[in-house]
Amino acid sequence: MAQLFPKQANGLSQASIAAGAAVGASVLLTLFLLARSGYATGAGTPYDQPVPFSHNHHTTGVGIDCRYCHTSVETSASASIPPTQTCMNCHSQIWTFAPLLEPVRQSYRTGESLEWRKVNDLPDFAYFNHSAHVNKGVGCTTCHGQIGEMPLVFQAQSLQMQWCLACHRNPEQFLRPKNEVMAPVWNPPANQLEVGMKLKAEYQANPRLSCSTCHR
Amino acid sequence: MSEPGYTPSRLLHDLKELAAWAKAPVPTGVYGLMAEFSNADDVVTAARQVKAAGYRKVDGYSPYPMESLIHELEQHHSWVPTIVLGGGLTGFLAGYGLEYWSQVIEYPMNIGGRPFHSWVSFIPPAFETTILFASFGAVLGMLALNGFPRPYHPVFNIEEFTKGASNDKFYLVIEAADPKFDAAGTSELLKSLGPTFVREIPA
Amino acid sequence: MASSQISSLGTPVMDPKYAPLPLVAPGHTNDSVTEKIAHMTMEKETPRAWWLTLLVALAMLGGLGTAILGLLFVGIGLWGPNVPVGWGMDIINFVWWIGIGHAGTLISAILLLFKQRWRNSINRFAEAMTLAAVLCALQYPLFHTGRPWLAFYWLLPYPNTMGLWPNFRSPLIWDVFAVSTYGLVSLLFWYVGMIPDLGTLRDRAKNRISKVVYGMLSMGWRNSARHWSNYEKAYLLLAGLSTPLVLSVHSVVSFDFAVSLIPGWHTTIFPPYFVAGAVFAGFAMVLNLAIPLRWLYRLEDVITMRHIENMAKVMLATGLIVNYGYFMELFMAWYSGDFFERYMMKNRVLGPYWWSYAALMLCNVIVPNTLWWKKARTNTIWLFIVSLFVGVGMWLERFVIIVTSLYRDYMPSSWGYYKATQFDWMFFIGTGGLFLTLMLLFVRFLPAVPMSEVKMILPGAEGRVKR
Amino acid sequence: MSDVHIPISQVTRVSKGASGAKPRFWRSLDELAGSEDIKVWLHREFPEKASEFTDPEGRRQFLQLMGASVALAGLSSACTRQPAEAIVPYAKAPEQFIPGKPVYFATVLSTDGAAQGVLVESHMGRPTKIEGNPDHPGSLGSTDHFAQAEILNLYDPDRSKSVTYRTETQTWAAFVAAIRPVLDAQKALKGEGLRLLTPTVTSPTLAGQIAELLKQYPLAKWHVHDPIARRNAMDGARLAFGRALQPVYEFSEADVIISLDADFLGLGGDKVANARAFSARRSFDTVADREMNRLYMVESSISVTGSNADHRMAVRAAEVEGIARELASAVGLPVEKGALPASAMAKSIVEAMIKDAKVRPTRTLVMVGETQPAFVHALGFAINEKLGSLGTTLILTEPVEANPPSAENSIEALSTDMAAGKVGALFILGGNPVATAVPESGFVSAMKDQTKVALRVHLGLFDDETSELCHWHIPEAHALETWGDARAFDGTLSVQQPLIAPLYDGKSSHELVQSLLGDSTSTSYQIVQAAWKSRIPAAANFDKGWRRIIHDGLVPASAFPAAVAKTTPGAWMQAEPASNQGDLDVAFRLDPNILDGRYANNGWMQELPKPLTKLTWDNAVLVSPKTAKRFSIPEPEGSARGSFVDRVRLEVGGQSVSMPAWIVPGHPDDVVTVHLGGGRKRSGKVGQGVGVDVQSLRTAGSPWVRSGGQVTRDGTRYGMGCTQDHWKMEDASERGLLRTGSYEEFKANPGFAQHPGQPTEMGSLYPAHPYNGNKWGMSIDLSACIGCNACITACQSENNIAVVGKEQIMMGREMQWLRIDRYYEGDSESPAVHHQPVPCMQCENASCEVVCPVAATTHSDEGLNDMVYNRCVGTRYCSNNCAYKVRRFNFFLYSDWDTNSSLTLQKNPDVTVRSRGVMEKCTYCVQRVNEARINSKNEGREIREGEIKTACQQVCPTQAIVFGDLNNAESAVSKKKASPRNYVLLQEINTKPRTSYLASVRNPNPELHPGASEPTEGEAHHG
Repeated sequence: MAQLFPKQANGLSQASIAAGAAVGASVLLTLFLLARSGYATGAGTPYDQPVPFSHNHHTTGVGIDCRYCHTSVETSASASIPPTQTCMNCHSQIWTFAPLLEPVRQSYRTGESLEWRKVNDLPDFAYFNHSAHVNKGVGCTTCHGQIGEMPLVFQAQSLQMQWCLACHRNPEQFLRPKNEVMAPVWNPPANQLEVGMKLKAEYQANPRLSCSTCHR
Repeated sequence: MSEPGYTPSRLLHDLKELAAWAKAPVPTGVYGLMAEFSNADDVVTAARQVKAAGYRKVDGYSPYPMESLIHELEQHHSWVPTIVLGGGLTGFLAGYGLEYWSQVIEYPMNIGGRPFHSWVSFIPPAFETTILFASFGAVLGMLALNGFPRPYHPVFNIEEFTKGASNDKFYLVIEAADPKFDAAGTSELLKSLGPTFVREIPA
Repeated sequence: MASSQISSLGTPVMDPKYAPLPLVAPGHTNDSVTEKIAHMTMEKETPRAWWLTLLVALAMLGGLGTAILGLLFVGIGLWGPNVPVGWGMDIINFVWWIGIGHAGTLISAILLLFKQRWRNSINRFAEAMTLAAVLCALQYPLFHTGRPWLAFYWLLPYPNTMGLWPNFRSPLIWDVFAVSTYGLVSLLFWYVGMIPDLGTLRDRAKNRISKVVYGMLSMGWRNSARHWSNYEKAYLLLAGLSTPLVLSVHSVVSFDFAVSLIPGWHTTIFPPYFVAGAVFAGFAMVLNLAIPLRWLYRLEDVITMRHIENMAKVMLATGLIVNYGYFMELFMAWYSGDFFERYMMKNRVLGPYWWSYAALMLCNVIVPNTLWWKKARTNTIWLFIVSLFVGVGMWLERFVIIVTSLYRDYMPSSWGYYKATQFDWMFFIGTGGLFLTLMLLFVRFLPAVPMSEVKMILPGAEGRVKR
Repeated sequence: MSDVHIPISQVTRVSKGASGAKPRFWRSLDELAGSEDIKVWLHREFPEKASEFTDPEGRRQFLQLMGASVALAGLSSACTRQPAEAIVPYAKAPEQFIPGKPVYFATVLSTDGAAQGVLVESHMGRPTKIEGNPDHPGSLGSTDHFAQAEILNLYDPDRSKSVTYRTETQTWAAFVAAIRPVLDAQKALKGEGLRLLTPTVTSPTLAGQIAELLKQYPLAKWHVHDPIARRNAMDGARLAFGRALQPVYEFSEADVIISLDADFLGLGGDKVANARAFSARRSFDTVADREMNRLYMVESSISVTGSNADHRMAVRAAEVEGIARELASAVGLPVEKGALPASAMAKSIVEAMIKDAKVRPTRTLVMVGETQPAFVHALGFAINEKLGSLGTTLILTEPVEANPPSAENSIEALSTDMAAGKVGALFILGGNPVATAVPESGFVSAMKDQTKVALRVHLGLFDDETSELCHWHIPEAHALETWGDARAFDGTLSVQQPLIAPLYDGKSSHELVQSLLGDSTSTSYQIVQAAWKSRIPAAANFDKGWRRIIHDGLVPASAFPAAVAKTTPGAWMQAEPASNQGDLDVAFRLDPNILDGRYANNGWMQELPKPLTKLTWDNAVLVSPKTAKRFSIPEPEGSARGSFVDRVRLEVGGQSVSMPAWIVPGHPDDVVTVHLGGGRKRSGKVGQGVGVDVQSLRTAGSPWVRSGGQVTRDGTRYGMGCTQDHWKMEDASERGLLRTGSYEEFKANPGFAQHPGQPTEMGSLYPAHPYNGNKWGMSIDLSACIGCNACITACQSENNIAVVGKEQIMMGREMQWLRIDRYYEGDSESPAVHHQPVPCMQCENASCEVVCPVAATTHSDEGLNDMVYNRCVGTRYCSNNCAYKVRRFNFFLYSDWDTNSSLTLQKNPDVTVRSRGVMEKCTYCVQRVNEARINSKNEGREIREGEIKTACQQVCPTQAIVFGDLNNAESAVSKKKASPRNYVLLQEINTKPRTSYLASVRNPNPELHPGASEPTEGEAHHG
């Protein structure tokens, strides 16, 4: 027979080419989205902790200030995780027998540290300094999300470099008055940009984009 | 060039033909008539005469590109160059645009004290993208214009064709879709041109 | 006028009496040409020599695999580089392979534009050689880095979560663009050129599978005048595009050095000198392949003495340009009066690595100049040997440029030495294996000589018809 | 970064930071990491790392393993997901620590005979970096390279980890019980057989304890053995003054300094103070400032000090004495003449020197080195006295040694007693005498003889050669782990406070001696504090005074007063002049990096290029070019696999060793130098078998030189790791890299260093980037730099720079970010030597940045040449294109990524630990810049001038390195750059370096160098 291919082969082959292109494109798109997804960044998922500590309850509920536990947030690179001691300040008075709190009491008795799972975790080659941000009007919730509404803390932002850059390029989108920095729940005012601009000037918040700002 | 370049009137003419072709009822039984010639001279002469006889839907087949045949069949014009030009321009804009945007707008960095817009350094990549896009334009354009991929075609129904066309035989095909086509008359004409055979191509 | 009717394939309908030696041995017809060439592929059963060479090639290829694994798991420290000589075999071989690649495009594109009809029977496998060589070259930019697993995608501009882009000021990025473009365009050029011949193979193929495969590859090519018309336009334009491309590629490669500030690198003559060198090496390689191939497949009829001699002439010409480059380097070092330049040159010629420079002079200056004599140009054995010398010579040239510039630059306190390790060599030989394998598969499964184009240059191809 | 938080126990300690506060001190290491696996960390045998580098085989495997894991990590990191990390907070928080903020504590280290005050940086209870204590006379804010290296010793995983009795693991309690009967027996004998052997002791508390012990055991003896002890100096003083006195130098007063083999810049507890005072008289930018001093060096070997001399006479040992006698008789002392160097050149220098000295009475300082015999020391004192320099340039004080070395307390005396069976119990408190004592002293053989000494106890940091021959080995607590006290070279008292609890439950000498006194429970803290009760005036509230002392790191005004002493002219002056014996002297010297071998297991020290030879990981027979010809020793042959030399057989007094021979320009002829400390047999995995042990060649009588040596080639080749490798010294001045001039010339034309016709600013087609705000820059004063190497070690410690091992050094892959280039000027017989520290130049037009394809190295808005390790893919293009070759590449996984190693505790948490395949380089200590910037921003102010000190600047004993803001015209660095001596390297290639140099000025005697005053554009010959 002379014909090598049937009539339909024409449409088929042309269609298949189009299909191939489409598949390729969608694969790229998937990768693009995957790299930004919570799966890759770890955002959005709370972890099991030795004690199901609720920021929602302690901040919004009881109204404890961030700095009561995260003592060095204004002065040091690390905000610091409170020692068991701090918990016991209250819990030696209240909920003294709550089974939930047994690990805390045990840690206090034995001096064995509680081992928490790190939630907001930057790679070791990125050097973030809490004090530098807090003192320039960058609020806790800007990076940590509405912490005051979280029963269990989860990573709220991607913590990817492009996310850092977004704020370092235009801080005015996020700056807030210093007295609101520690607000556990905070929503930007309608005129955020305008307020932000003012604060930027007032606090001289001029973030740097040089590599050595965060990498050394 | 012996004939004038591609004029608007010519364009109009081509478009009309295209429309006519689209409107013309798809001949069910037969695709057209095929005549086989054993040497270059005959097919070229044949082509000229068929054209002279006013046939439009004529195509010639030769195992290698034959200027004279193409000429006779007035198939000189091609859109490929235009597509290539488009590709080239796109390539350059895409290349240089990416460089300018990423180095000057998106994340300007002081690199070795060079200006953000180091246009001198931006030329080589932009040049390469230009070539790349243009080349793809040429190839994809050619394939598209030839309607490739097109593994099935009526002419392959002729056994001899599949042996000879790509080796050493020459063919002339007048499509049934041609307004002037009529099985008997056209076949007469072809026979008169000294082919080795004339055959009807089943669609 | 009519006479100005010239095929874009550069084959004017010319009066035979002007034609020099025939490009195809007399007596050949379209059919016989098809027979001869198509026969090389699947149709005839494989010559033993082919199998043997393939075996060797695969063994070498295995070496490449091992070298790459070692590299990934242990580190680039397995290779020879150090501070100050941060580059060694890696970039030497990269440039060497890229250079070899150039002959292909040059033959197919530039000779086409210059209407050199003698290109028609050798361009196909020259192009194949280009592709294989570029593939080998590509191994190096990737694997010579400290962290290949990042390098292979961080060098590309794509929207990443870091918000970072490559530094377009770096010649290495230019390389990425130039070499990948070169690779792709060469691939297109090679494939497009092959479509009609694939059609032929499709029509001749005996068994169903090869029929279908060739059928798909040829995309339904049917030799119609309309096809040829578009095809020729596209082919000619590709040639027109490849010509500046091929010139740009080695120029860009030479920028890796010319853009730097190291004495012996920082020089303006590099681009032309590199391009010439590339063609020089490329033609040497073509000859090194063509001569045995021609003998193995009895292709004397299509790859005639005239082809061989023309290639020899091109080699001589480009060789002379390269020689001029060597001289200019010496002259400029002296003429610049610059302390560092002068020291570098003196040290390059007389320093601890004097032998590399001496050997370079032997391979690239003395030996190739024998091609002034027609006897030398037409003696395939000698030509083969000369080509080997040139191949080695061009490798040495890169060694001289890279090593003898780096190992003693500005600060005497941090001078060093360079010596390749066995891993360097294993990798290099490995790429050789890759090259051979690809070439063998090519001649076995694809038309190594373009049939349609050879047919074009048979007498009377266009018919006697005059308009 | 998972912050590691450390619980704290109850011992009081005072930080430099918060004076008066009541900080606390944590207890054990399990708590340190707050997690169990720290036990594993520390009790694990050894981190593959540094050790394996010494033997290529082991290293390969290690690298393969690590390489694999990292490669895979890398691949998976293509789609980055953070690995799970834990946070381990305190259970009970310490008061003073702020997580993420380092704290500094003042303490002292007695690394080289006397105390150096230091401030130790502590991150969450991990000491990570040692800085000088500005208030301390032995430091003045700087330290030597030994002090820097101590931090690595602290964490050395090879340290001995438990009490052992004849290699079986035991407990402290068992030890105490075991020695009790022996001690009781000794009580009966009044301690007749009881012996203590200690290294140099300056601690009053320990001295007090020992005194107490000697009271209880009247016949017991306290012997001292320490290769760095000043036996000859003391004996010299005894000759001259009838008692042991020590010299303290007043360089500020000295116009002419004559050093007879005295390496006062390279060795000794006073070297830092010396260097500061000495260079203060040599570096200035306007002639008006002050007269420049002139150093005449007469030496029988090579030394850092010699390399800084204005006139240097390389002579044989006996000729040093000869020149001393020449000088003596010139000032009118009745001494015979001795052997003098033959060369006319030397003669003329001696004449000029004497003239120079005589016209500057009271302004001349004559110094004698420990390697010279007592007689020369005595003569030195006498000459100074004659010149009226006693009291001006040379002050005499009581020795800081509690028990100054002498014949009576020497190890020879001890050995004799041991051999005679007179010793029943020997307690060795630190040190490694078996390895460091001259075998001829008989000590080793006596130790080996099991029948002799019934009880041998060794307290030491390492389970070393000595512990091997002892019944009991007690792990010693490192100086940073325990309490103590010590005196600086001038007698200033300091309390030594610990930074960290003993990692391996080590004991201090205090605790051991205390247990001999019958109290085995009280801690160093209690012992020392008790001892100090008496020392602090009762009037003052003890706690307050005590805390003040600990906080300041010293007792104010506790330096010894000048002793009034007159030389007693006597028989000693008639001593027979020494004369050259045989035709080859063998000079023995302490290794500039590992001393007597005590730093043999310290990777930083082994890999530190030695000041003149630039050799690493080896010791060699050092020989002058001329003498090399005599023995037909070929020049080293550089290659891509190391510098290859011939091994030679060095023979003297019937003993012989085979070791590589290395040619050193300026080395005295007919002398070879060998460094001690090589070929350790039980040093730990790093130092094991590195170099060659030359102890067997020495004699107890004259440990520093031995005549009648013989050198023969044994034909075998040997590869050495030399970082400045090629032999022929290319002309540094023709390249304009090194610019030097004489003082005369400088006075005539302060701008001598500016190259005629060279534009100071070169144009550019591109508009320059503006640098508003801070604009960092550095200036390095070549007149001040003495090439002591402290900066390299400081940099290595601050920036987590890996040790790569000899094999890699030989392949040209050293990692130190800062190198010191050594250049010779003049003929190879007596060349002038110049040292040039070369860090990253931080070019404004950085050629490295332009070529990086991934923008891993870019410019910061303050003009720093940033290097982003985590972005680097390792093309090495930047290094190729760096004109200064200051970039370093991780060809393998050099850094210690093995978290199971205690070495990881030393890492500076503010600096990324680099992975395999990335480029690294000096960043002007950007972590320090950032910290200062953030602090200033938080306080809403500008960064203060001098607030940022780079590690190299801070440690520099001569303050040769200055860093600061170029936009501030008042800053020290701006002023330096305004100096007429200022120049940059390779200006013609227009890279616009931020680091610039001040040309070196030397002060040769104009009478000797009529031609000395044309610029050194001339040739610097090969050496």
